[in-house]
Amino acid sequence: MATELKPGQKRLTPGAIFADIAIVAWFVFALFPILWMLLLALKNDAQQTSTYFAFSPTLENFGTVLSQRGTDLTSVDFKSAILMSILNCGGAVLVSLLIGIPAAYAAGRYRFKGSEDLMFNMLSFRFAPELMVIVPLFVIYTQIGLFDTVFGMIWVLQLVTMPLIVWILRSYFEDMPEDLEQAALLDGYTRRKAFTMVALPLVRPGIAAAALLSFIFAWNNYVFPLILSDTAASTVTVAITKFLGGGGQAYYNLTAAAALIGALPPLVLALTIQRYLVQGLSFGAVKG
Amino acid sequence: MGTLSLRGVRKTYGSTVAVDDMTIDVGDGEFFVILGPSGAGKTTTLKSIAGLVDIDGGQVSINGVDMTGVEPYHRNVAMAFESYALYPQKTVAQNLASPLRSGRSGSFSQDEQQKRIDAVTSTLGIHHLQQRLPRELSNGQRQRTALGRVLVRPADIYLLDEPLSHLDAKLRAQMRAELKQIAQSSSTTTIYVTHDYQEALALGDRIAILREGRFVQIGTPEEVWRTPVDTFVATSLGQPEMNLLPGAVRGGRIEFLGGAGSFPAPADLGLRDGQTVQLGIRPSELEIDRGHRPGGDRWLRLPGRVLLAERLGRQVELDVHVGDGQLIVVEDSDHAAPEGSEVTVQIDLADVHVFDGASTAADDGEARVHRAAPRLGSALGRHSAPMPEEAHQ
Amino acid sequence: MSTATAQSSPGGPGPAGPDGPDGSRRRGAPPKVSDRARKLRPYLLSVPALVVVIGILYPFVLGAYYSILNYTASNPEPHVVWFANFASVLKDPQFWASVRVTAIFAVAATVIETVLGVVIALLLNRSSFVGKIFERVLILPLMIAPVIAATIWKLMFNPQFGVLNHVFGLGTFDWLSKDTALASSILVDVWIYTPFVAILVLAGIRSLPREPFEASDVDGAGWWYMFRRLMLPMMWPYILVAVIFRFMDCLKAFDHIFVLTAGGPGLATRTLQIGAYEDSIIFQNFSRGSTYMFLLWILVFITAKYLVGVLGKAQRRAAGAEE
Amino acid sequence: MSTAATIPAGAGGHATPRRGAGRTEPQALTIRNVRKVYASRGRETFEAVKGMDMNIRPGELISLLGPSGCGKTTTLRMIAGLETITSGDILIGDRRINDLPPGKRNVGVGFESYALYPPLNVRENLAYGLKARKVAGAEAQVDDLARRLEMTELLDLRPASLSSGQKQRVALARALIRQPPVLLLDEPLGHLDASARQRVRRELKLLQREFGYTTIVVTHDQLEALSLSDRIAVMNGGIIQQFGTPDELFDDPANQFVADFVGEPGINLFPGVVRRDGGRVTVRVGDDTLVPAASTPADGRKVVVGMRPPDCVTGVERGLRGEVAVFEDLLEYGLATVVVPGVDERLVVQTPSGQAWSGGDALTFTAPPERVYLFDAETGDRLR
Repeated sequence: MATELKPGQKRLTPGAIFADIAIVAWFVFALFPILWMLLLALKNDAQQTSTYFAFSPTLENFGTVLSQRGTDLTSVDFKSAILMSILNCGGAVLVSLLIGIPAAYAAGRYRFKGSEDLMFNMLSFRFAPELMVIVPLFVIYTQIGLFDTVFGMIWVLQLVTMPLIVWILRSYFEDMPEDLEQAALLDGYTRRKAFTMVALPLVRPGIAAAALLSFIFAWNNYVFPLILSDTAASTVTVAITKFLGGGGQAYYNLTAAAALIGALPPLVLALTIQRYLVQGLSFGAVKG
Repeated sequence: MGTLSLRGVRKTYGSTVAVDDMTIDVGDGEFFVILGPSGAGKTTTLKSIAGLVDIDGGQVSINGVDMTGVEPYHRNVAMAFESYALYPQKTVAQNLASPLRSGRSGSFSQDEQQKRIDAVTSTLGIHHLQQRLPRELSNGQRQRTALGRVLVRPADIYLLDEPLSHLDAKLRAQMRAELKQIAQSSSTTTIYVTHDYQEALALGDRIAILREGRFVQIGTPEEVWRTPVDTFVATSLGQPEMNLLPGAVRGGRIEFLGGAGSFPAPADLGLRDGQTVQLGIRPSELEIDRGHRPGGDRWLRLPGRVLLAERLGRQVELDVHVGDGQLIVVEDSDHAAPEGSEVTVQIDLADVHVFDGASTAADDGEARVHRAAPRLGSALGRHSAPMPEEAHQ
Repeated sequence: MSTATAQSSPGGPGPAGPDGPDGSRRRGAPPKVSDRARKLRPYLLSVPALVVVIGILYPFVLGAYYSILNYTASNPEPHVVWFANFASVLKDPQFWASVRVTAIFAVAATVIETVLGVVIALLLNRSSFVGKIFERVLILPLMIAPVIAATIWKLMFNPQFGVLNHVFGLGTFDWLSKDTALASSILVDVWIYTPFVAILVLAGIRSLPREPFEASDVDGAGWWYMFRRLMLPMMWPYILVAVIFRFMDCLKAFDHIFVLTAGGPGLATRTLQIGAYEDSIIFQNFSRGSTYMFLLWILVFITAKYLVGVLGKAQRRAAGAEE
Repeated sequence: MSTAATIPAGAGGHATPRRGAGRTEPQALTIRNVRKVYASRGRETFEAVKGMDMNIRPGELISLLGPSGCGKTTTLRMIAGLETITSGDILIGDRRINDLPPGKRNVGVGFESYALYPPLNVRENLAYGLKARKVAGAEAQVDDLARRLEMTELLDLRPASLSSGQKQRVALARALIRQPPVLLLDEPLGHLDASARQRVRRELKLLQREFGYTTIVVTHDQLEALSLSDRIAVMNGGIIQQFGTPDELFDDPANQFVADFVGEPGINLFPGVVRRDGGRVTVRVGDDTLVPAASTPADGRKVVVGMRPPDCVTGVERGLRGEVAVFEDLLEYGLATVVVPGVDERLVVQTPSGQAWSGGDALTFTAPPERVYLFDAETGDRLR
């Protein structure tokens, strides 16, 4: 029998049934579009405009989307878009980790002049209207040839990945007792050794969570690739919108299949780091 | 093996002064205890010595070498942290091996390492836990592991930060004795920080009482116990705390408890008529008169009524109402007076401490004494300590 | 673990190296690190991040500079016009339409998501069997790219083939018409971001201490009284954090609205960011677009300052400190 | 400030409760064969409380004493209604309260962590329960109680700005405000430092005397239980080991657990073998012999001997002979850790103030026969 009473939980639950119905209602609303995307992705060309739930499912669409045939039909090279997304986002996360970990450590460990300014700057990136930066970047990129390149995308995606990584890791470093590294110093190890031997292993889960979460956000980003890339470095999110926006015939089933493929990596990653999500989503403002 | 000297060490955090004007010399092989309530600056003191915090002023020297600006790993000191600070991903044995493997506390072969680890873990009773991870240990076992990481290595100075605080009472008493035995057989200079006066008395060659970042008194256990320089030191040692009773000099006598008690003001204390004083009386030194009546002026006798009698094991703590105040008296449980009974409480005047009358306002029980009143001497006028600087107003 | 490797090379760089070849401790003056070198440490660690910050700040400042130029693709040699852009933008009814759309969108979406999110969090906190099953998938809409979410919804909104009209029997109801597009955009925003509020608030509720609520039970307080007097003030900081994030993001909403309606029909869903996009990217009037963004940035900045102040107050209150 | 000093001397002495008009009479609390079993799927069932019986008289102050996990807090929470009762009955007076929600049981609870309502100030904290039930004149009652407990100046403060001592008193006041016939306090002195603990302990005791509530205190601190309680229930493993007055517990422990748990410095426990020589009973310990109290176990029986350090007498002819390993001078008394040949355990002997020993000194000690306790080596039960 469950005897633990959580805050706000009532011993007697007179409205329990109503509450359960309300929850179910929300989840019908929340999950239906995803379900519908799945159904649509399994329909063949003839059924794609039907709104019935009963049909003969096919996996063909996924293959089509990723093949040359899909590119011919929809004029979207989805396979390349996936590759570019992986390159852009993976690269951006790696760069952010290399640069962000030392900064997060400095901000979490030392109280130094300007550390709060640095952190606030990072946070303001999160809330700055992207276009404020993109318009000048668009001009700069076209001038110096970074437009539509992986390097250009990695650079601009720092706006997404860096603040997240620095803020999450700072709170990890702050929470980690200073005593541990100090003990290593007294054991006779240098500061660098104390960091790699003691601090780094302890924040490894934080690094993993921050990296995955920032990867998700970079993956889901739309404005940057939309404006700062064309075809060579364009990503999944841009590609998906082209399925419907193209001049020719719209392939709803292919669109849904592409959307499903594009949504899958974030969903899988999110479920693996669910424990750390809250902290990441709120930049450490709410501890999960 | 090593000597330590602090010269005017000062450390501030923002506007808070954690440690101020701290000066001590600790001799080679000495067991030096720093006793103080939480927040007094004990840990900061240790970390200043270790080089883990950068001090704002003064000088730390180890073996006569100035250590300003020297990194912790070059100071050859070992420290047990109150938080244990065990490496969570390493086993007990690996934790203990860590200082031996860094190469800075000497070079040890694999065999020598294991021998040292075995010896220390056996002494501390954690030999069977060597392969456990810290998270698989109880708090007491963690604390002993942290202590082990210090004892396993040679060092100039051991710094121990409340190393027994997380043990239960029984184990604490056992470990205290254990530690004393280790200290007696080892010759490593040790700075030991605690808030437990019994640990200080039992272990310290000398005790320094720390209050708000400053040493109030430094002396042998006997000295700080018999001749506390002020009410802060007096109430820091002993449980239940020393009774502090306000009194005043009238016509050459010190009167207190609303006139229920009085005795001649000792001549050598130089008290003025009308001057207020505070009397300090240890509960354990008071006794209930059971017909044994020591004669002469040496004894102070106070009639009162027992308000509460609380059993404390073999002893009973009596709350005795005397005059307009109360006295805590600790008596053997076999001789305790029942609640409500009329008794006479008595004490040797030599054991009554006279403090200056400055008020000692205690709030609801957090920071107990706001202003410590300096000790003037004992009620017999003898055994008075050399007057400390602060005692002169 | 291998002890052989642990044994080797304990030292760091330079003078901090191991003492003597035999490992015995070297007597005499140990190496010192100057005060300045100590103070410099955190800055050295932060240098790379600082470079990135500057790298991002540069275009930002440049953007602000654009807003006082007359810079367009057809005028590549601009000169300073000072506040002419601001004057023209502030006089432009299109701009004010965008402000109105942005404000309605941001307020409506934030309010709906907050209320719904808090209710869902409270319901899930009851830890019923049903709730436990669903809690794991609560996150899903939030993790799907807004663009993809909008694409799905666009398919469902389709007047002819859309599943919504079919299921609800709405015939050929146009979800994205002039009158309905904004509401539909809000609906999609609610679908994506309500879980965000719910997750944050749920984590907040679960981090609350249990004892005050037990004390409330012992005191015989009813649920509503307990909620009003105790629970709501205690979870208010978490709600506020969610509100801040949501409101600020709503102010610069772009992705899903752009995919759903591209700002149309007409000006129906032309938020400030979409307006800026049109001006600077489509019409290549960089200065005008930057002016839009500069004004939006000021709006975001002021709102942020205010909300963070409110948050601080709420946190102190919830923690039981004096005001 | 000390409440103790302000309570009239008449309050001491006997447990005669003084109550104002309209105060609830203290009531008896009966716990009848109460069990608590935690069972959840996928985990082993755990019986936290195994058939507990207790009759608590009106106005009595009882302590539940035991190590963590012994079931004492669970018991308290069952009485408060914060845990369900697996089986058995709990009665306040004659009323069975098993199925009442906590708010209807009319008990006051002081939580270990104080559990003050953080967003509310002290006044609102105290009035919370009254206002939730729409009791008229809540404000006046709060003011009244605050005056009595000398905390009027705290009323407008919020919990975070109170010291732990003040929090403790506010928590107590909140438990008292509805004048419940039964008061339940979980580790009421747990977060206070040694000096405050002493003062609050005395206040608590005098207050309880004055108000006369039937009070149950949960504590793991044996000293606290001994000094505070009329009677103590020592618990271990969900079972009451002994229920008696502080004197009974200390001087006449029912088993090895109680003897070991109560008393500081802790009791020496070491193995021995009973020798009966006609009417004379002795215990063989190592190479030496001890004379136990008037207990009469069978010859050759293996026992555990218990001897409290403060009961040890040194400077005797016959007794246990050993060598001092460590001597700690605590000035009020000394503690010698002694190694006795043939005994694995190191024994602790309390020596009078002024005596000094050093390592290697030979020491002979014993205890008065009535203070030598014998326990069954297998079960730990006291042998009488």
